[in-house]
Amino acid sequence: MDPENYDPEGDLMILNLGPQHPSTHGVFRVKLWLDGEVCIKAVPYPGYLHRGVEKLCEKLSYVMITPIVDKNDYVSPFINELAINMAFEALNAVETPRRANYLRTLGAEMQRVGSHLLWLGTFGLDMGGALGGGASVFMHCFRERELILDCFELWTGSRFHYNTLTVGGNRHDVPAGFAELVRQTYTLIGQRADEYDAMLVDNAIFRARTKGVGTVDAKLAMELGVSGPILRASGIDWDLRRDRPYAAYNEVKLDVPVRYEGDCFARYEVRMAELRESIRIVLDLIDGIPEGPICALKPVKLPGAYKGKVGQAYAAVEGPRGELGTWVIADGTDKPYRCKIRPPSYHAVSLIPYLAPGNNVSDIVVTLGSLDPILGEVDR
Amino acid sequence: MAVDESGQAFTHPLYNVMAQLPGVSLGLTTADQLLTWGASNSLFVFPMATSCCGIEFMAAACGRFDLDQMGTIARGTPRQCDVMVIAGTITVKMAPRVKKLWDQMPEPKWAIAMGSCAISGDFYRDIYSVVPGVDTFMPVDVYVPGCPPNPDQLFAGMRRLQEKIRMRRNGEWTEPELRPETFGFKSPNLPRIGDPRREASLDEAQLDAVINLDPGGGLRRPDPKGSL
Amino acid sequence: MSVILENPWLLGAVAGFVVINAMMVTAAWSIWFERKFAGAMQNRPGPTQVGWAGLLQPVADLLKLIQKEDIVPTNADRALFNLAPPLGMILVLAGLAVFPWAPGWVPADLDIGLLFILSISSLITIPVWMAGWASNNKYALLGGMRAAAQAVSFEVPLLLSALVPIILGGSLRLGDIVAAQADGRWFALWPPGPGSVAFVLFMLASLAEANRIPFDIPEAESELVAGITTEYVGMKFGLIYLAEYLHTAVSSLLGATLFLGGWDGPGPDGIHWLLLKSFALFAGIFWVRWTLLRYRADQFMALCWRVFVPVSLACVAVAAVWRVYA
Amino acid sequence: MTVPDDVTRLLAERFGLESGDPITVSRDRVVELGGALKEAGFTYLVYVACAHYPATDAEPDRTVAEYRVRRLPVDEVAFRVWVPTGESTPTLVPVFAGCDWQEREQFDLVGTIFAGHPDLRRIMLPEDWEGHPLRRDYDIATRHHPWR
Repeated sequence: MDPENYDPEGDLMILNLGPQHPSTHGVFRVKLWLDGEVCIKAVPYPGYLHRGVEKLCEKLSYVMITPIVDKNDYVSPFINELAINMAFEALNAVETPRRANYLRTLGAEMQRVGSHLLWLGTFGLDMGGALGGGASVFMHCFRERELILDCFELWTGSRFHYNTLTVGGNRHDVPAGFAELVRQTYTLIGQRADEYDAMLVDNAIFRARTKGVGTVDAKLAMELGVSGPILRASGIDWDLRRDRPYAAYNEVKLDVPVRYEGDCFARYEVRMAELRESIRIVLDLIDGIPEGPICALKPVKLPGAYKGKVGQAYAAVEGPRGELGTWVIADGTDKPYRCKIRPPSYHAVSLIPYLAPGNNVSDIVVTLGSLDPILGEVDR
Repeated sequence: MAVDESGQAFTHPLYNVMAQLPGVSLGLTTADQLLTWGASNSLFVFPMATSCCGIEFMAAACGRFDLDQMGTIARGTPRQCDVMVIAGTITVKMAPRVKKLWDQMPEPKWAIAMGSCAISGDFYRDIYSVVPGVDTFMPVDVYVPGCPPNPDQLFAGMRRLQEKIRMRRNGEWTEPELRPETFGFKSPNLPRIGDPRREASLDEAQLDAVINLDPGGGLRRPDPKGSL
Repeated sequence: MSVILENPWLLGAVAGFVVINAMMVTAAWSIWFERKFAGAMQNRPGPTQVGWAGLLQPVADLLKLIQKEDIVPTNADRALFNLAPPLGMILVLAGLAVFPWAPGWVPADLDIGLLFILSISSLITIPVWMAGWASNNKYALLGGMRAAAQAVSFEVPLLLSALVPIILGGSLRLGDIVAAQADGRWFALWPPGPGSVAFVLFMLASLAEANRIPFDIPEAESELVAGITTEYVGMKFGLIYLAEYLHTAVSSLLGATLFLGGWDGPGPDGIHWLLLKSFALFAGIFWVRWTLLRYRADQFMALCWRVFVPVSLACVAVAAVWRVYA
Repeated sequence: MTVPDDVTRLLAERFGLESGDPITVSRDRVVELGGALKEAGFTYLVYVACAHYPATDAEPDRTVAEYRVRRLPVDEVAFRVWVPTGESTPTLVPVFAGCDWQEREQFDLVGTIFAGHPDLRRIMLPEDWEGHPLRRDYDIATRHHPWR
């Protein structure tokens, strides 16, 4: 339906959801044409956090880029670092040591748990409001997330924005006592995940708000390039970690959860199953990390000392939100010629014009929350 | 560089009469202190959370730290807030919105620039689309440096703000906030609010951009000749 | 003393003063209580810094709110915008006039006390809608419209479930209804069935009337920013907020009076029992609030018309049969 | 990432192109190639990315637009078109709906013009922005009155 030619039994109302709105997960603006409270048309306007990261990547040398991409998807910085460094390694055909691969896998899975916890909290906030049950879900999720941040702080020295990966391997080795801390933390989170399920899945209101809401068609999702939990909730059994293993994923047992409904509830189920799966992987990995060096290259003293080869490469990892890829063109200098980051959230957000029409404002908020967009990554 | 405010002193006739009555000044002082105590202990926050620092702000509001301890809760509407915490990078596209939300907040209001992006733009400061620090278009009371600052650093910033409110209300001179400059900060050299080098045309242009934010969105420039 | 007791005007004034002030103070500190309560549920301490255990937090909030600049949006309907918060407060407080606090302690002992309270509490929709309409804000307008739709729908189960104690007690006077429940024969417990179901329905419908989670869609923070209060500043916002708490308090008082026997209880009867019961209901409402998520507008409208109304009608029928034959 | 055999055959028989990573295709056949790949099962659009190459002695000022599509689970094909500055390349929105936002973004940042795109507006930068920031000749610290 075209808002211009819509039968005006009354006027349509234009509602600007955002850019500063409690539940747009950052600075995201959707312009809604409303008939009563039912949306007729939705036009998203991203770009309120466009920080020119890709331009900045062209101006910085390879080893200086890692802390920049930390800030893209600020909920899972480790996986950002992994994605961009894998692209540089593919470009230069650098083989990372086995221990580094294991540590990268471990860090990525630890980070995925934290990211999904934050998603669950904000999803609850979208449905329950800041002054209600949603806030309780949010606070409890953040309680566990703090424990994860503690683990990372012990490992890398920073709560987030670690700057711990580099071309060829890792910067920081895990400290003594790390394995015990991680084991305790993730065992605890595994128990708490059951409590969240008890609080949400057994709740009639949660089911009523999410079942049948925001159904994503798998064919459309693939054309739009939507990936990750959203695609898996629509019945496409595809996971980069299993289908194109990177780091140490070919040595890790991995079950990929799939749901077929494609609605918000299916996305919730997929994410919770992934959360449990990641916890299991972390607990499996933490004792079996092989000994050895953590970086294949000698650390460079000058940022410009590291020169890339000529060529282009694309490397992708499975982030918490889907396929996080980097396409890089190199011209032989110490800086990339062009560095395109393929953010999963940008593709997910492009679903909004298809999902919003016919729903009312409450459902649009829930749908947006279930897509889990991170605006730093959408706008870059 | 103390400002001479004697010409702007508050001289209400009724106040002058009342001030001479015995005991009134004592009562007024007490009432004033009470109001100051209230204002500094109930700071509702408008979270202008755009990026990473917004996550740390959320962490500060949550269990381990809990901003509610000092009576601070976050509200979604600028009308009911006293402090705007600018947590994250502000881009050229977002800046008019931030300014508008800041203008919508009722006085007395304060602003905290949380994180180096909000303070100076951090390493994005040279980027074409990033505003090099929010103090180029709005006043900032407290700077909380860090990338992102830990939640306890935000708490320290809130304490600093409380102290500042008390000192200002009591008429004590507070040092102007030192802007944490990053090393070798050269460009872009945009004059800050309160900088004498700042041109009036810049203010005018920023005001224009805020008022003409969304054409057709029901906003219009107030008619200078029209009545309220 | 006797002068006051003999003069109805003076008696009304004194009683009103006492009741209103007591309720306002209670409402203010119930906000502190709710913050501590929410903190306990969420693994955080809640207010701790302002006064002992944060007890002075409501005072600080109040002092801050009265200092704020008063903003009326440019294109707002000025008169309605300014009228809505005090009107809401007045209407909530007016309902308190007919409460039987203890045997003989009734500020205004109306024959139709229950009818008065219910009609007054349904009027509260009007200031809420006024606030939404006059703000000239789209979020507020949506909130106001939601509030109107919600209140009109939930009036029906509220009134029907309130019919049960009327039928069982045989009077519209609140004092008589309480007296009919003397000696532990509370309507929520006896006769088994209609009373207890009607009690649950009454409390749920009251939640909807007072815009509480899970029915708080007029002020849905995650969707409508702050709903009807989006444009309200300072003490006007404070009044709306306080009126909401007072409305919740009145609802729990009414629930305790109609279904839980009011001042009746083991040992000496008196106001302490009423306060204890209504406080328990009040805390229960908070518990619900900080546990549940929010329904969508059409979903709980369906809940109202498909579940609440038929069930409350059945309760009325069973109560009537009980009344005639038992 | 090697190109699968059926795509190599398809390219040789129908288009007379060499396979490679990426495949270079002329502007007038890019829509046809996209459609053929979609029929061959490449329904997943990974990304559309452009890069700017300033004028050299041999080549004029131009941009390259690279499309990457995927047949789940593993097969991947990337094909690219060269677009001289000032000219346009046909859009792939009719083939892949996801090209809508992707091409808009690349138009906004790099300045490649996609002819026939339904909604070719700026998406990241304000509507009144001048220039395309990811071009090599664009200064990173371009002033934008009044906010910087």
